[in-house]
Amino acid sequence: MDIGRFLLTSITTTALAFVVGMFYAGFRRKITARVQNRVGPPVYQNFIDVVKLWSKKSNITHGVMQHLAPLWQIATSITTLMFIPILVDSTFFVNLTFKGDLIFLLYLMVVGSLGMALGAGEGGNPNSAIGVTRGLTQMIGFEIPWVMALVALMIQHQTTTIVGLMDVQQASGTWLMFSSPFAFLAALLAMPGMFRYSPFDIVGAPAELASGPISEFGGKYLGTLMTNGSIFAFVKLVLYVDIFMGGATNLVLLVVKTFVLYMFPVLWGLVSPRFRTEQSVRFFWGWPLFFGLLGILQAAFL
Amino acid sequence: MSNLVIILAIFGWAILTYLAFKINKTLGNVFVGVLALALPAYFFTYTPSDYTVSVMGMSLQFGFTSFASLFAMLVVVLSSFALLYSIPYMNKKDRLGWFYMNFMFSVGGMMGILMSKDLVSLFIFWEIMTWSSYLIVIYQGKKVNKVGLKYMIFSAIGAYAMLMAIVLINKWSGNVNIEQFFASFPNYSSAAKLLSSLLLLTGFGVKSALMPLHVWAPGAYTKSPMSYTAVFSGALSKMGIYGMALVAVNLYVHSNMPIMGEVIAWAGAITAVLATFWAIFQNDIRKLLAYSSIGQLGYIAVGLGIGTELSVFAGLYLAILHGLFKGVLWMVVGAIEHRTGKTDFRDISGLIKKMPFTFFVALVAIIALAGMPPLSGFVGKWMLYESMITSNHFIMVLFIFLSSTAAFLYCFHFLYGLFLGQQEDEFLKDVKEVPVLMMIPMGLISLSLIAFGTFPGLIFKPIAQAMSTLGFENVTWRMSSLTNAWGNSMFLKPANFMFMAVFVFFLIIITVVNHKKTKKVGTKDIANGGEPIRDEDNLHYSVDIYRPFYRVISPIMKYKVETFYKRISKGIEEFFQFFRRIYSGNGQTYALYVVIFLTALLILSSTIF
Amino acid sequence: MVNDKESRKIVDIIQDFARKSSLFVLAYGTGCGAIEIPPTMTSRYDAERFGIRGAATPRQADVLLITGYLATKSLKRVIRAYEQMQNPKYIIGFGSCTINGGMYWDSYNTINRLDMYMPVDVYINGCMPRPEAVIAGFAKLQKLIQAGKADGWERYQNNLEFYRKNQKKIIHNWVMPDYNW
Amino acid sequence: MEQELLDLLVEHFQDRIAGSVKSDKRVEIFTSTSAIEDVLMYAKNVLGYIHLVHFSCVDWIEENEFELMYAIFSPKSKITIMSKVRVDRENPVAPNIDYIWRHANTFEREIREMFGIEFTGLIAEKEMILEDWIEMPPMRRDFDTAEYAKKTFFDRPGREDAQDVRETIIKRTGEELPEFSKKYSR
Repeated sequence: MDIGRFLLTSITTTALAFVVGMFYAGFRRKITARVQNRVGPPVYQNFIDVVKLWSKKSNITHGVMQHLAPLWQIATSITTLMFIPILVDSTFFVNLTFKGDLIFLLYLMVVGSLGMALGAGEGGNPNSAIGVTRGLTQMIGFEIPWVMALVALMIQHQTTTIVGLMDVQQASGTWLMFSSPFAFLAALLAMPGMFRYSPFDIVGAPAELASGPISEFGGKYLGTLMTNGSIFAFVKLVLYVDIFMGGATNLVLLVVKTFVLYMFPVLWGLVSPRFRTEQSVRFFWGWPLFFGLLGILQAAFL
Repeated sequence: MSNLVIILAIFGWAILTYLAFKINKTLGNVFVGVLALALPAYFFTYTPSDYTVSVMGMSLQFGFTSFASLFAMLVVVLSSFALLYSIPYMNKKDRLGWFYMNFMFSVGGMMGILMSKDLVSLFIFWEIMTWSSYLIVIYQGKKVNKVGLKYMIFSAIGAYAMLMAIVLINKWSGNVNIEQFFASFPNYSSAAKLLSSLLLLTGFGVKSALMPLHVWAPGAYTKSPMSYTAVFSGALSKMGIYGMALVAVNLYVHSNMPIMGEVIAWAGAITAVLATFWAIFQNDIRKLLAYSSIGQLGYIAVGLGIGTELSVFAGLYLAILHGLFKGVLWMVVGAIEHRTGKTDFRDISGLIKKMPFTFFVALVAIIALAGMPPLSGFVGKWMLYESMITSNHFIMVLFIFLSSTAAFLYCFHFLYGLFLGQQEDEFLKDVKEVPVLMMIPMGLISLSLIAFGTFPGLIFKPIAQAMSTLGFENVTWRMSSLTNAWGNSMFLKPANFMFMAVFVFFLIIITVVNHKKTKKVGTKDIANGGEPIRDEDNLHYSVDIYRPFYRVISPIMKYKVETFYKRISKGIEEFFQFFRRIYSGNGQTYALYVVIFLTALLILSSTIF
Repeated sequence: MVNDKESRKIVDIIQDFARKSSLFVLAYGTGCGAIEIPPTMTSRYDAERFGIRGAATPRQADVLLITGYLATKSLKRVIRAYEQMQNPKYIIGFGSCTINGGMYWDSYNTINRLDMYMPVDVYINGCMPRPEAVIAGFAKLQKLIQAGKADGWERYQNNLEFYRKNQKKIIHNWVMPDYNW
Repeated sequence: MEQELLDLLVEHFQDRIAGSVKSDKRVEIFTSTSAIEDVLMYAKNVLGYIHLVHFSCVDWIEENEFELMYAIFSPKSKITIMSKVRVDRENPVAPNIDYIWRHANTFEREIREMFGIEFTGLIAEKEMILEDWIEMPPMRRDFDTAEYAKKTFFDRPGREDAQDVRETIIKRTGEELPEFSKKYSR
């Protein structure tokens, strides 16, 4: 693999993720508005927000760690993106697909959170620290059913790579969400926690915590965080589509599948009030955990 | 030169150091420094050779197996760094000669354990190590007597178990040679197998602080001086792991007793989860690290207990790595204690301003501890998970995952509570960065942690050699990629380089854009509803910060092993209270006892003989 | 090309368009006018369709709404919040109390003219202004931004002594950090 | 019933207290700074007037006195006792009663800040509502708030013709204001 081609594909992938993720965030705001009987902002509103944040004429930071915090996030998102197959058997979007596996992704996806936590901590704002502790606590909650789902799939199909799981779906002709429904349910229920959408948005609750961890971030830092947020949303959606919905053979199908999947946390969030931290952990350790156990039992004994 | 001479030289040097400190502090420090430099210089240049001593008809054999030399490497590196670190750290304290003598004795004891090829000499050195570490635990004087007592009681239990095992093994196999014991182990009856191995495991498990036997560890790690705790928790506890690896792998895996391996693994998994939970709720950094050590040793026990090639490999890798990063973290705590005199989250905040280097090494060590990808901890975590998944330990993998996700909580607490957050001028006024002699050990170990993250092959080589002693021949390893039993691979170089490339790219962008108008402001200038913060207001939120999580898991947190032991000790106390009545102090009663005893003896002897 | 004056202007136009179309309003209600904000934001008047949304902290906000009478005690906090916001930043004086004191013109604890203490870009009069008026005020602000005339933050920087003098006349115990961006 | 209560109080405190029944369920008593603590303690502990409804101050500048008003209430008899105490305006000192009702502390702080009345033995921070206040206490009637506002804040030109609506109406048409309206006129 020569470096020029790799640069081309990786930049294309990142740009794709950025644009799609931004539009998804815009659609989320639009749908929220429509549900609340409003007109809502245009779907490209988030692009404008990012441009505005980057064109702020002054920025403040409290120190090195806060300066680096958005970078941890965005480096994590883009590296994760490189390890996820965008399309099935694509010769273009190869990136680093064959270089890592699911355990690596599981760990990589939390690096950004810890970096962000340190940056938020350096700000010295107690709201940030409270938000971070809530976020980390919630992470323990949703990671367990999510890992259970992945472990179930891995032991059933004797592979730990995403490509392997996609090949299984190609060979059997059915999606894993149908052949391993319990694992899928567990992973799906863990999804809103991963997105931190309502009802699991106590981490950055604006009214209680003054937007929590990001309360000291403004200007270009907030712009980077928003960019990262949309890329990371796309990463998570593609990961779910690849694992449970057989991946996508072309970009249109990918967009359709990810959008349908994205509607689940969005629409659930619209009709849900906010959980307290311990309530959300108890939620994740309730039914999702049960479905995860069923998934593992199915994988181990059927 | 023979191996035994090194150990005797260390012991001799310890006594010389003690005398040197009697004469002059500077001279003593020179003695310490010389050992710190000579130890690795000698260790990494010599060629191993076996040596046998005959004492009272028993032949005691010494020599390194490649497995032992793996641990010896850790011991040597960590001890010499810790000795160097001690020189400035212990500078203001008294009874230095006593401290260093015991320090060196425990180093010599550890080397002796690793060199012993028979159980008797292993036991002797084990006791030297235990006693010297006990003397350092109670180094602070009377206020730590209780902690020392706890440590001593548990060590004594372990020692007696081990002694009993040695006697039994001697009876059953005819000698105490370790290799011959392993060779003859499959011929034992199953009861003998179980008894001997369990007794040995108790002995080793006490030192490695495995779940029911961990009670001594938080106190002992906390109360000894931090420069010694780096060795205590980093290397000395690995002696337990060393023994456990021998027992678990050589006895259980290769003798068709995998169920006992499972028991060890489950004990490790439960230790990992519960110790992590306890670590989360500590408000003293030393206690936090102590519980974290217990949890990390749990991972290693899991790796050794499962007993597949990858898992043992992961266990040994994690053992070495835990020694390194926990060594750094204890040194960081020591540095903070040295500069501020405080170790409680209530008293410390915002040290990054004055101690940036210490923060950096702590960050590196914490990332390694948490097992995050760019650094070396991830390699061990990856191998551990893959080994568990590929060997169908799918419930245990959840325990380990729960534990290592929960570990992020205390990792964040450690970094945030000490270094980040509100910077109090009043508190930071007199704080400065640690002296160079303390920086060097921390910095070098941190560098190695970074290097192993991308090139773990540097350390895989000795581990692979060590594996051959444990019966896994021809372990394949590559410089910077990992493979599991199903053939799925993980390439570290692309992953880490990609991460760093993106990081640097955005670092340049975010630094260059609007560079002139990016201002650094103090932590008192925060957005808190427009209320200006006065200097006396402390908004640092670092005590009891995981209250919501505590509410979730409070059902399990109620039951502590301590309570169990407390009940036992209370029961024993009452038992002896009862016995005290026998000693009534009345001559006639004693006369009666003598008569009863003699009668009983007569009856017994007539029935037996 | 970048140094060319004409092309720089294009960059400015794009940036000003972005600034105008995305106004994050600091959720800080100083007086009774804050009650007019919920109807402005929610489904009846829906200010979000113009890109106006709330921001929880000053660091993220662009617009500071002074909603109604401003007590001397909250003036201190408002100044603090304003100085923590990042340039370019705008102030909308909301209601007649901010213009000339309104019905509190002779009160000992509310200020009369907001623009003597902080650089106001747009005033919305009325007691209270209805949500339509609020949206009209925002539209006016957007026009000013697009034309590059909403320069309150520059005025504040350049005339800092003037504003400080007036502020210190009320706030005797001055404990705030320096303003230097 | 109100009369019985009043009689009881007068009987107990003799000439230290004077009072009248204002209306249904409302008794007004006048007492002095030296007696007020005893009266309140007696009312609270013996008569069951356990609730301090309100505690306020009135500035009788014409008589050169402040009047402190303690409204206490009994949930049993449903009667409110308005106990009033006059304090000299030149040297305003009153007894502290926050050991009888803890929440009187807040009232006392406010009165101290707004009227400048010292309460003997009141332990609380000086500043409560006002910040950096250096003038005379603003609720005193000799404090001219309009003058202060003119002096401190910046008047916007254009307010000069802003007049009292009622006066304007009188000037414009010459019609008479109704009686109740005059009462409130400035």
